Amino acid sequence: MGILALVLLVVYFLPLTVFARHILVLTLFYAFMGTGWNLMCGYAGRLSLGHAAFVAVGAYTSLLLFSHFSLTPWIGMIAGGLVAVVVMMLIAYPSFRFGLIGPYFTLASIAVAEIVHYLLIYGRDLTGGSLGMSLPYVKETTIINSLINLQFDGKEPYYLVILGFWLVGLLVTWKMERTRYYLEAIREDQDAAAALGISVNKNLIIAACISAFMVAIGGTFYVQYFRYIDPYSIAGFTLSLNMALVAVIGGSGTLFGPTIGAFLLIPLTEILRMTLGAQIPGLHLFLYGILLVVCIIFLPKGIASLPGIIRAKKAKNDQKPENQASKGVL
Amino acid sequence: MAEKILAIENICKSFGGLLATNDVSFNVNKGEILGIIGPNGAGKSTVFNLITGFYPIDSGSITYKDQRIDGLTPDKICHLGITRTFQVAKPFPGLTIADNILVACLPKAAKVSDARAKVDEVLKIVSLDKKADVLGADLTTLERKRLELGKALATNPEILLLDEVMTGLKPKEMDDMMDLIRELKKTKTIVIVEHVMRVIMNISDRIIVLDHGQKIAEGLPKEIAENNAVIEAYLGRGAKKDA
Amino acid sequence: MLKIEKLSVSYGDTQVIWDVDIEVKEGEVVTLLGPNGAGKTTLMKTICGLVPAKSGGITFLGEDLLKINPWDRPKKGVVLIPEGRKLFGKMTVEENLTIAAWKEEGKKETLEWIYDTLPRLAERRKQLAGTMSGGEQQMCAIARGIMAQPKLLMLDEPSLGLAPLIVEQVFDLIQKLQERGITVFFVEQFVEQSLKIASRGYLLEGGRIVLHEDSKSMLNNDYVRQVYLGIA
Amino acid sequence: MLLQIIASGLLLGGIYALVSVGLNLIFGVIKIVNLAHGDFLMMAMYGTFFLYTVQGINPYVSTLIIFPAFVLIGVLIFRLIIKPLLGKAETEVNTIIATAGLGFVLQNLALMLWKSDFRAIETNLTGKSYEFAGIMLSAGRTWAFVVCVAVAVLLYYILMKTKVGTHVRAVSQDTEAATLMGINVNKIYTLTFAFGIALVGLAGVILTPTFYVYPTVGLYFNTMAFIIVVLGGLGSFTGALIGGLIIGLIESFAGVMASAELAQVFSLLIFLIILFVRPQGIMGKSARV
Amino acid sequence: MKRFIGILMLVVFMMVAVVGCEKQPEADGDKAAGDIKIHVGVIEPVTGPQAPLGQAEYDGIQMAIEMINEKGGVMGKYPITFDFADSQSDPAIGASEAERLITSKGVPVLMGSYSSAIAAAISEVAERNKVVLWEMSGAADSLLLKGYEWTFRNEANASAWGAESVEFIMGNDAAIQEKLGKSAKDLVVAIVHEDGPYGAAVADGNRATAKKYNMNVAVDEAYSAKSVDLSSIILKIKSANPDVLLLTGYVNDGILFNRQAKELGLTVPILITHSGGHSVQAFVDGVGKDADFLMTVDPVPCNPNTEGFSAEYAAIFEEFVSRWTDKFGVPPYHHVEYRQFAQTMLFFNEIVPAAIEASGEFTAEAVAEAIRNADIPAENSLMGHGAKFSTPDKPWTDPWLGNQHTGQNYEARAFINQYFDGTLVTVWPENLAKQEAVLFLPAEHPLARK
Repeated sequence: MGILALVLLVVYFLPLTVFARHILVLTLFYAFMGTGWNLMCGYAGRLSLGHAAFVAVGAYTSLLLFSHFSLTPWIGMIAGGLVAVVVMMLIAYPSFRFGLIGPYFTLASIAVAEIVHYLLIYGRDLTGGSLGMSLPYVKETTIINSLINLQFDGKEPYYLVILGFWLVGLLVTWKMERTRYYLEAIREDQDAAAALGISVNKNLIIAACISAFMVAIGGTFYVQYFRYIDPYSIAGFTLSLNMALVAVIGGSGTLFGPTIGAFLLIPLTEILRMTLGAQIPGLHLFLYGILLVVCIIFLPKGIASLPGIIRAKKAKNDQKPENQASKGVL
Repeated sequence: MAEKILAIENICKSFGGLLATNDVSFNVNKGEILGIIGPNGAGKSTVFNLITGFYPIDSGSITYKDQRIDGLTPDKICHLGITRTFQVAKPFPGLTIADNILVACLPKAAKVSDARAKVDEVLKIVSLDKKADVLGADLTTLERKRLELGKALATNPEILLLDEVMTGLKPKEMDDMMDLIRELKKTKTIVIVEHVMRVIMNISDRIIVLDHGQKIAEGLPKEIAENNAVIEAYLGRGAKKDA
Repeated sequence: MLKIEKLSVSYGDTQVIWDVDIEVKEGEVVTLLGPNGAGKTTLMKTICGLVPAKSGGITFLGEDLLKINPWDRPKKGVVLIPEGRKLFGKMTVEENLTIAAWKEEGKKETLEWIYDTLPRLAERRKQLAGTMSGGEQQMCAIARGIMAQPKLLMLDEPSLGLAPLIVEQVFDLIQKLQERGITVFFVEQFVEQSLKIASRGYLLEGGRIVLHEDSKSMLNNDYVRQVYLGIA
Repeated sequence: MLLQIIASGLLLGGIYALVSVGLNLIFGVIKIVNLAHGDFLMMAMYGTFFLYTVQGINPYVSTLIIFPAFVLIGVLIFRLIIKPLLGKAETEVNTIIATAGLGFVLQNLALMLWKSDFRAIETNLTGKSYEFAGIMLSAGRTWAFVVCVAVAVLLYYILMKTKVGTHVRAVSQDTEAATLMGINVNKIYTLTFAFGIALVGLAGVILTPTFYVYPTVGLYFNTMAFIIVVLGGLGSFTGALIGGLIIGLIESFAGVMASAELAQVFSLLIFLIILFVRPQGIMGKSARV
Repeated sequence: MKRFIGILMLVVFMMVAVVGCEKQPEADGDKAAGDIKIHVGVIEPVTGPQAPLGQAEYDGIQMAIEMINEKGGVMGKYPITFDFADSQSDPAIGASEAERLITSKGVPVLMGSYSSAIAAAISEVAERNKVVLWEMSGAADSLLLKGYEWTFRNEANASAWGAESVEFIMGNDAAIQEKLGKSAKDLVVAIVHEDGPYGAAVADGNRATAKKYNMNVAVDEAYSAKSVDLSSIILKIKSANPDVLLLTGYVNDGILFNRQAKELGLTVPILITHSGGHSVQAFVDGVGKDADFLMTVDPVPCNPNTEGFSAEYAAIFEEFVSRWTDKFGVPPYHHVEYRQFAQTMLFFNEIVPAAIEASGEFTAEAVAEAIRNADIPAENSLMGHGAKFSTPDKPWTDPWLGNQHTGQNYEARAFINQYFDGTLVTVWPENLAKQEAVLFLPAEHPLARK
């Protein structure tokens, strides 16, 4: 992880175009979101396709606090995270209590996100309805004020911020080693886990809450970075799906899976849109869809499982005289 | 008289209309091996499920060291010191054997590293040390049994509830297992549900016989072997259970 | 009739069946004994194609069974009544029975025979299979197998979880099958009872056949007596 | 007025039910979540549209073309995408992701082929209604309702009374036992998937005269279809019908009594509550998966 | 783990290589007049739910640029080039693409962007990067209430459309008195709108103006344009039995509303829709003859009397109609394509030349300055109204809601067009009207009150 952070810090100093930096920020953003998603949905195996609800709750909370009370987003994001945790508890507790698993949990999560989406539109007096809200633009002269308001003119500071978030996210996941093991055990066999003294509901709820908290913080970053949110983009199905996609394609239930997925998918979508989006409408998303399907069929455990597969292949090949090169796979 | 560590009093449990456990009472004494026998469907596993909190009891009480434990969740009961194995072994299929054991060590370990340190030791006890990196899903039934026992041991329980751990073992292995259980008896109390008569008669300090959800006999192995009700209900049907 | 040669089976990297040779002749009742985890169920499943073989061969009436799709094997006459019955719980008894009858010819007669032999099932023909008692379910499962008009009927622990009285009925039924001209190959826990109705027995331990004798000698075999009959 | 609200709600429910029947079949038997469900609906609507505008084929007649065509498409999709994913630990997640990808493919294929324009057709039923004791019944929706009931009855008959239907039910309950009984599970899965897709196709055909089509029209039916399937109970077609009708009524009443904007929130909340207290759905018999 | 990190690093560098290699845009520095390169960015949603109209808008923009370039470009000598980006109907992607056009393509001007939500997201980016956003279709008022310096809107804001319809009714007091036997201000009004930013803003205008005249607003309802059923709202309208229905929606819900209204037997004497859904070809295709006699309030006179334009613009209009008809088979008498064409034309024919003449360059600053100083007479704009823009120093306060708009063309107004034989014709105001308005739905219309 240290090496990784170092590499990404080096990238910071490379003379990149603004857009390349923008893609890096987006990539790290999704790597962070995927990591948050992964905690509950990957390790504990409760597939949520409604995590955008928590992103939205976090984003709107910190934005409302900022625009009405000029509260710094740093505190706002904590507040947003806490509100998201409360919302998560409302759904997670009954879900786990009533043992909702499999597609039922997924559908419940979609329903929750839809409800949040509709309520954001309906509460237009507070949230601006479907037009969304803009972040009040504070022109700052000092770095300190920029930092307090988490508003910068260039991309670089955002890059550092999201790099930090992502690192913290990874670190939190990494540090939660015990809980991770518990969650995996619960995913694999709930009864067996309980018999070993693992509190199923407690651990699930911990995972769900941290997960919600993390993506809610991501929501605040989203606000500060795009300076504009609306229910469609922040509580919509696309965002939920994207979080799941980076994690699943990368390898859900692994520490680096979501990051790997984000580093593959996000630049890819951007590049596809950049090169093909203006030519034939729809071609880029068409290809993206095909890629997803192919990826899932051939790497059902995600890209993170690739080294294992290669190793297994190699082990088999080593028994035979010819030794195949395994580098060409990526 | 030995010190009573677990008291089961008048527990009843029914599923739908079927009375799975009907007014069963017995005590477990500290440091003993208590055998529970009975034909298939007699309610042996149900008793385990009730003690460990997987099913709520309909009536009656379960007391462990002066503390009522009926109504507690399985994980809390495990924390108090009662761990069970499952008749149909439940490995975590997606985890390696080492991780399976690690997960079991964790709840009672202060640090993850402590738990990790304990894994090898447990693996050796159940002779799975050579399979540490194999996934739980890829085990044979026999290995699953061993893993099941290993996981239960890893929680370091005071009372160990073993549900048919002998099944599937060869005579030599059975002897080893019996030695192991006798060894465990030095530090733990063991309740064992078993089919293999040779084992149960050899190893148990006391035996309880269940039939159709009711306790029909209780006593020393010798007494049980001579008990008419037991012979009629269980042993006397011409065929003994193989394993 | 059924000939298994040098059969090996593995799950993933773990081999569970090692070079097993078994032969069942037409009209015979053969039992496969062994402790749990020995690979009995796996062997049964392999014969039916639910588990792929790693190496070796299975021929049935001279035909290579491994080349036939699992779902076509019943049509060749090989039918397994699986462990745990696996009835279609949300279907009626009659639906469960008729679903297996892939052949119209003889279907009615077989059904009548079943209802004659097992009057309980006739009474409950319209009841959902999942709501019956364990014994009734087991009878229904065997009956379902018979409906496929098999040449070779395999049973995996038909007595599992049944009350002793029912177990006897099950063994009675197995004997009746033989009278109907069905070859039977079954896995059992009740060693003594099994060997009484079977002509030959195989003992599977740790995925290998360790003993193969006719029933009488097996019953008198010291090892079997000691380990499986609890007679020292 | 009250009767009119009920009537409108029921007709809307009929449409919801019709759209969700195919999903119910696939979800109930193969136990996968097909996120591209609405996109198949969209493809069928385009098919109907072009058959009408280019060939002049009446939408109800084009069922005869769309239905078999969608059976073929269903077989193809199953073979190519679904089957490789089945029977693994990750099946559940991966089928969701794969069908989401398939959704992208279908939407954008439609976009590339037929442009993004809204397309709607006028038939002799469009905008017409039957008046019954002062209650106005939309002609198109009434027929959709009739078709929906007919499909539910027909499906019930097929599943309960025919050999294939029994096989489908057997497979949905226990694939292993079904194989042992000589049922080709793979074939039944293919058949179910194809038939499920074809039923979505049918729904698309029936919807076209009262609706409009554009590449992402399916998105709006997706969530609703899932809600109804779960609400009604897996594999229960009477359940799907009743679920659809309930949601239709809720939306109709909520729309008039409260606000049209909140109508969906109400149905989603009801859905969540049902999910918690009765996960097997209103009519379903099986418990949690 | 090490291998993972290796793979990750590889991917990072792969990505950096692909994206990072793009050249930094050359700064548009001081150049000789001949070197002026007119390069802009165009953002429209051509995929996703908003694609149907987004594509039509893009077509309108392309046609305007094509026509100008055929004449040698801006001022006859500077050909226009543009980079196009697809916002995928998603504000976040719109913002992201705007970012890309600005930073890696170096465009000083962005044009677009279809929906108000996407416009809001893009205007943020424009503001931060100090690039002009020439917004041609995001009509919601709130877009320009934030004091932004770099976003400009030439067309009327959405609430002005809503105000226009009520004013139009008030202006027809005599006819109403005659037909309905009550004065215009005693009419029972139903306001129904989709709940998006644009629908809500139009309804704000409806509501505020109706309130001004003390009208009786019996129904005031929002619905989601995604809805697959509008029967509950139609039943609500039906039971209120209004004299005037002011309807705002998109195409799909517009078609659905029409069909369900017919099915449920809704009738109303006066029906005024506010463009978006009703003033597009797809709507006519969808409802056929039912479109006839519907009035739509649009920010452009869709099929005006060209005597209101200068000779040059009258000719451009004629050419546009014939070209479009040749290319797409139907005339462009609908607001989406026309609006984009007219405003693109205005921008390159009036604004950009002024900028080049004033500062000798095509930069964001020059263009913004030209817009701020613009005073374009109505006859030189195909929009049918003149152009003068408010600025943060001199905001414009709209008379019905009292909001302060910056970057808004305060000369802008809305127009009323009406369908006759499937074609929209401008009926209001009089100087651009081609035909006289038919205020009450005639008996042959299915929604007419008998």
